[in-house]
Amino acid sequence: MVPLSYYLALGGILFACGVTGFLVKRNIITIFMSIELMLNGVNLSFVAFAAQWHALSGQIFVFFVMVVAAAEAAVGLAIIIAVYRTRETLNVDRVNLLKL
Amino acid sequence: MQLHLVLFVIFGVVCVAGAVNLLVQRHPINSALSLVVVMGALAAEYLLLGAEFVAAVQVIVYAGAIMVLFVFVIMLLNAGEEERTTGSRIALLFGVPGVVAGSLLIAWVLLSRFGAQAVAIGALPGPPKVIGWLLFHDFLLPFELTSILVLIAILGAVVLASHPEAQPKKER
Amino acid sequence: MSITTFVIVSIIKIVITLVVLLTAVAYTVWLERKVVGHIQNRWGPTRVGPFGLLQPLADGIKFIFKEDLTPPHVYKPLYIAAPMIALVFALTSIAVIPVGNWVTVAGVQTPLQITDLNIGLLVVLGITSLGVYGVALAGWSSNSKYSLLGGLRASAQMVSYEISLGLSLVGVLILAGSFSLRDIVNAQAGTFWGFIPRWNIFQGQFVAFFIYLTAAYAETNRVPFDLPEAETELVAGYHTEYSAMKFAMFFMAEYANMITVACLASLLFLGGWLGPLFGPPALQMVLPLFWFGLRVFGFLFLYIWVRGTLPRFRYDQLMAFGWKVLLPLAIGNLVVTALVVALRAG
Amino acid sequence: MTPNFHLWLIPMLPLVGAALNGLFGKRFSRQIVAGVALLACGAAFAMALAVAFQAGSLTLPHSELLAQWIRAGSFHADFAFYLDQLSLVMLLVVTGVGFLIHIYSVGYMWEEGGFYRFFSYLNLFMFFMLTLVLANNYLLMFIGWEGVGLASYLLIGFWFTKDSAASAGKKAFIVNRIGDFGFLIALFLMIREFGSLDFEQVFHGAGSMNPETAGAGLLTAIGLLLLVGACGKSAQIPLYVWLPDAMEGPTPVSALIHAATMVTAGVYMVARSHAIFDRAPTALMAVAVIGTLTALFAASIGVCQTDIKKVLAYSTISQLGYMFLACGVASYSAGIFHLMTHAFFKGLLFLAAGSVIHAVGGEQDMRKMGGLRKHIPWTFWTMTAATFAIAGFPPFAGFFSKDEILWQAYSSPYGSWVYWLLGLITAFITSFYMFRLWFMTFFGEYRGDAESQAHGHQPHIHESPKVMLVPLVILAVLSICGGWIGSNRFEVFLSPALAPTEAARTVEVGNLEVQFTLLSVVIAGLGLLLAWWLYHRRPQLPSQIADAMGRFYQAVLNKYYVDELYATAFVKPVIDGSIRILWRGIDQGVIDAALDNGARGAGEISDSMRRMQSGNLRSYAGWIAAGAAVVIGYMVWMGTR
Repeated sequence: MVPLSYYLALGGILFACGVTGFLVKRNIITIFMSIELMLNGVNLSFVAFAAQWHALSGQIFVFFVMVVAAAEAAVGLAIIIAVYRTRETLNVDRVNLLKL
Repeated sequence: MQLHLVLFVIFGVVCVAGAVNLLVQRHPINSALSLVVVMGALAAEYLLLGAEFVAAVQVIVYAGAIMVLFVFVIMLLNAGEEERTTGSRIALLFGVPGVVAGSLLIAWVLLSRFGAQAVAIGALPGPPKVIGWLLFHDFLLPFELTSILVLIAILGAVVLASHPEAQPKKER
Repeated sequence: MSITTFVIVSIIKIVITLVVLLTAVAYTVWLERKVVGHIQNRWGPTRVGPFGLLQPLADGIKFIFKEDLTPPHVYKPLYIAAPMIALVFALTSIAVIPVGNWVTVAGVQTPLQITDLNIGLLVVLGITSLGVYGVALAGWSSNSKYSLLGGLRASAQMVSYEISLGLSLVGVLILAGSFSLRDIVNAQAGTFWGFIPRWNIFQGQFVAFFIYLTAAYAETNRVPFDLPEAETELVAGYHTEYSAMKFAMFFMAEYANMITVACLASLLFLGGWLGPLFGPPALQMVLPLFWFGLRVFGFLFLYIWVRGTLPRFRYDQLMAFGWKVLLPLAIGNLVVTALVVALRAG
Repeated sequence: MTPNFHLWLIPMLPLVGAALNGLFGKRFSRQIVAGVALLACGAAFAMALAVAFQAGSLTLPHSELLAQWIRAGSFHADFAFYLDQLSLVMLLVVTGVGFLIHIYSVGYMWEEGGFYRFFSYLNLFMFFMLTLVLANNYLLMFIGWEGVGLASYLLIGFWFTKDSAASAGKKAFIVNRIGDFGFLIALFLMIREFGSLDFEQVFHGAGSMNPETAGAGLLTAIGLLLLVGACGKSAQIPLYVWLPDAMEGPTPVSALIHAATMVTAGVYMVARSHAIFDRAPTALMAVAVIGTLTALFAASIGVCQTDIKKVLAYSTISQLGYMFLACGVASYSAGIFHLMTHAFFKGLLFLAAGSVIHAVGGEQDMRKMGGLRKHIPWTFWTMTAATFAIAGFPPFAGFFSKDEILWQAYSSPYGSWVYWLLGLITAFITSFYMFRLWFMTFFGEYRGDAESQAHGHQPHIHESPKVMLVPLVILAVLSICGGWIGSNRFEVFLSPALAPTEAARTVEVGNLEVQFTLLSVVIAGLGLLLAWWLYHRRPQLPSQIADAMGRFYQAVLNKYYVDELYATAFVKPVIDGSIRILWRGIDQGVIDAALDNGARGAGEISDSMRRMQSGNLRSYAGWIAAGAAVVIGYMVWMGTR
């Protein structure tokens, strides 16, 4: 028996790693991967809660998260390609035209 | 069953190591592979929780499809090592402490709330049949909406990634 | 069955499976060289052993003793890891493939399968979908333009055809109502009108079989979809920079994948190990293995036959075919199958 | 079980007509527009008649609930209708005269643009007027009250492209607001005191109050405030100024709204509230004083007016003053009686005047008329009947009602000889200016030709079409016979509704009544003679007299400079105050300044805040993370408390 809080803690660590990655990484693709990491952390807590509360809907949510993540990956990577095509860089610190 | 705890710890450590490696590595392809590792380990965690279908889908969709796309794009754009630019002091000054503070708060709440409760492993197997039933009955509307979302995402991706000058060539 | 017995039996089964698989891989290579040779009106290997039967052994020895070159410009960690990834995933997926019914050896009853998962098919799909990393990483880490192009082609092609492959299997899943490969095979037992076996291919899944066949060729990077290693364009594609044992690993991975795909095809569409049983009990125990092996052999022969007769596609044709022909076809097949099953059920 | 008359249909029918004409009238032909309007109004009249014929078999008052409207605690006001003798009389007068004037309007307005608009407004007016008359509580009555004001505004400004018409409409509306203000406060007081606005409950509450002690101040206050409202609607001093200007509207409007029906709403309201006024002698006296003064004052202005409709307008004000006088001496039935006869003959006067104006091609100045008797005989004879009626010659309708008022002014316990004397003088002046109008218009030589010819067109003086003449004739008959019911019988009929309180007319001054009657007839005759002398026999004399009178004549001619006085005393301070305090002070200094400074401040803050918009993705993420941490901290803190 593994306490629920362990799973939640693991999910939380993954999520925190994801946020930190988002903050400290400069490469757009890596930043994007950090987002996926966050989603995975959340997914873990979904599944853990599903097991805890005996509710399969938790697992269903995971599928929806995955589908959204897939859609997001498709669009996001397309955007990255488009950005790279115009700016010739993947460093977000150099992609900063959107300001006053 | 200590075995479960042992397995949990093993895969949990792999997970965290992968996540940290994602942060530490400077080359995106290493980060991507770390993420694949994280996802594989997560699939194992799902198996421990009895969610075997989720685990399989996690591998197929995340590791097998989404991350392949990432790797593909990294290869396509020939992304190199990360530059160490300091474009944003805010992210370090406010963001990282914010993350740490928020995580600590949540952890504290979780531990004080659920510290004692244990999950009955395998108590809730997620057989594909039941999940399919739920998905196509109770969650039919969200399911269909998601399908529309995916369709839009496909169209968006095609439009975004296609060359603006590219003319549709005629098949000969 | 105690834990100890379970572990021992499992180890025995793993060893046997791996030995058989690797042997099969080696002799599939021999078979290919022989068959293609005859198709091209030549003899193929003849010198080592009778009919060149020891040729695979000679090749293996050569690979092992050859100098393992590592070009200086490669990204080393991944360059080394890539062939291992490819081979590991190729060999792992065989774990859930059942090759026959339950057997009793020395009082221990066990299925002819390393492990029986009720999501077996999904596991196979998941593991094969991971196999693309080996190819892609090899192409990228070699730091050579031919390799990179090969890797790019491989990953795009495999991700694209994986969709059609998966969708073609859904019809079978609907008919069987299970992900377990054993259940799927058992669902095909029996006959129509006494003489036509109830294989899925005869239950209206011949379109799905065709889709599966085509997608499987693309997944395993075989002719006519061998763009990632197209010799005439890319030297050798993703394994241009590899030599010796690393190259052998890719080679083994490719043929192992072929065998897995052939096994899957037999299980899903051709009734697996089902076939007439006769003779003494010992024979009855072995016959399913024979029937199964026969189907796999037939499928592999088809692979080689196609390789010997069809030309290579152009890359844009490949992608167009996958997205514009196979995918709609697979969806249509799925819809029709679902409709028929739904109508029959209620 | 009491029969259900569906009283709500009576006001609703004109509303339907108004809606039809207002929404779709633009596409209708004139015939259809007229048909819709007449049908709506005629149906209402027919229903009123039907109700009247069945009223005998009915226990009055009779009330019908249509729908709940406001329910708040114990207070409630409903869409409910109230029928008693008083509202029955008003109902008949309004629908009857209204229907006749509708018919007349078809002829009068036939050539005008906006035909459908006119009839839509007219029907709308009927709806509101009937609501006012039939309401069973003050709030519903107030709806009608405001609604007729709206209709009046719309119709006065019917020719809205003419500046004077538009401003006359605004003037009427604004002056009426002052009166409505008083009315509203009276309603609030009623709600506070009686907790209801239902007539029955309010009157019951008022009746149970001791007039000498508790209720005195309150009832007086309510009465005076109601009087303010009535003054506004019925054009009494000091709020009469809008009515003469209201003559800018089409003549049928003047006849219907500003003579026969709407302006009498104030009288109706006072009579309806008699239970309050009976217990508030001070308020009652105020009614009488205002009525008397208005009657005399307006009549004296009427003497010098040359515009035919203005003369009639001041005459209307004056006659309304009579009605107020009657109410003010607690002789409500006399007031209502005069209201009815006045509706007949003043409606007729306006319609006939309209016919005259129609005949001479839009000319309204009496000095350019004259000798029309031969050209438009029907108009002449009906006008004659109305003139004799208003002057108070027997056996015309006006004689009975006016005589009754004068007699009551003298004999009522609330009355006094002063009221009577002033009323008598007013009667003389009335007779004089009405016959002045009569002589100037119909006798002598036609004076408009020369000038018109100089302008190059020959006015073809013609009799009006039949559709206009028929209402004239009917009203003429009513003006002659309308009074024959006799004031006593009328009083008896109304007595259940206007039940005289304990202060019944016990004082009977015997034969004096006959002598008084004779006296008033003689006075009317004197007025006729004087007018004949001045305007028929010696037409040059009036100007000489005017010269001799000098400044006084000028004052009268300019309506005693009341408009100018109001302009300096009220309008100008209000405008100046609005400019200095509201516009420059509050609007610019406070509201605009707050907005401007707020915008400037926001701009300055944003100027410093925009540094956050660095364009750097990770900075944004940092802000989000910090914010999320704050939110999480807040939630944890809230959760652990």
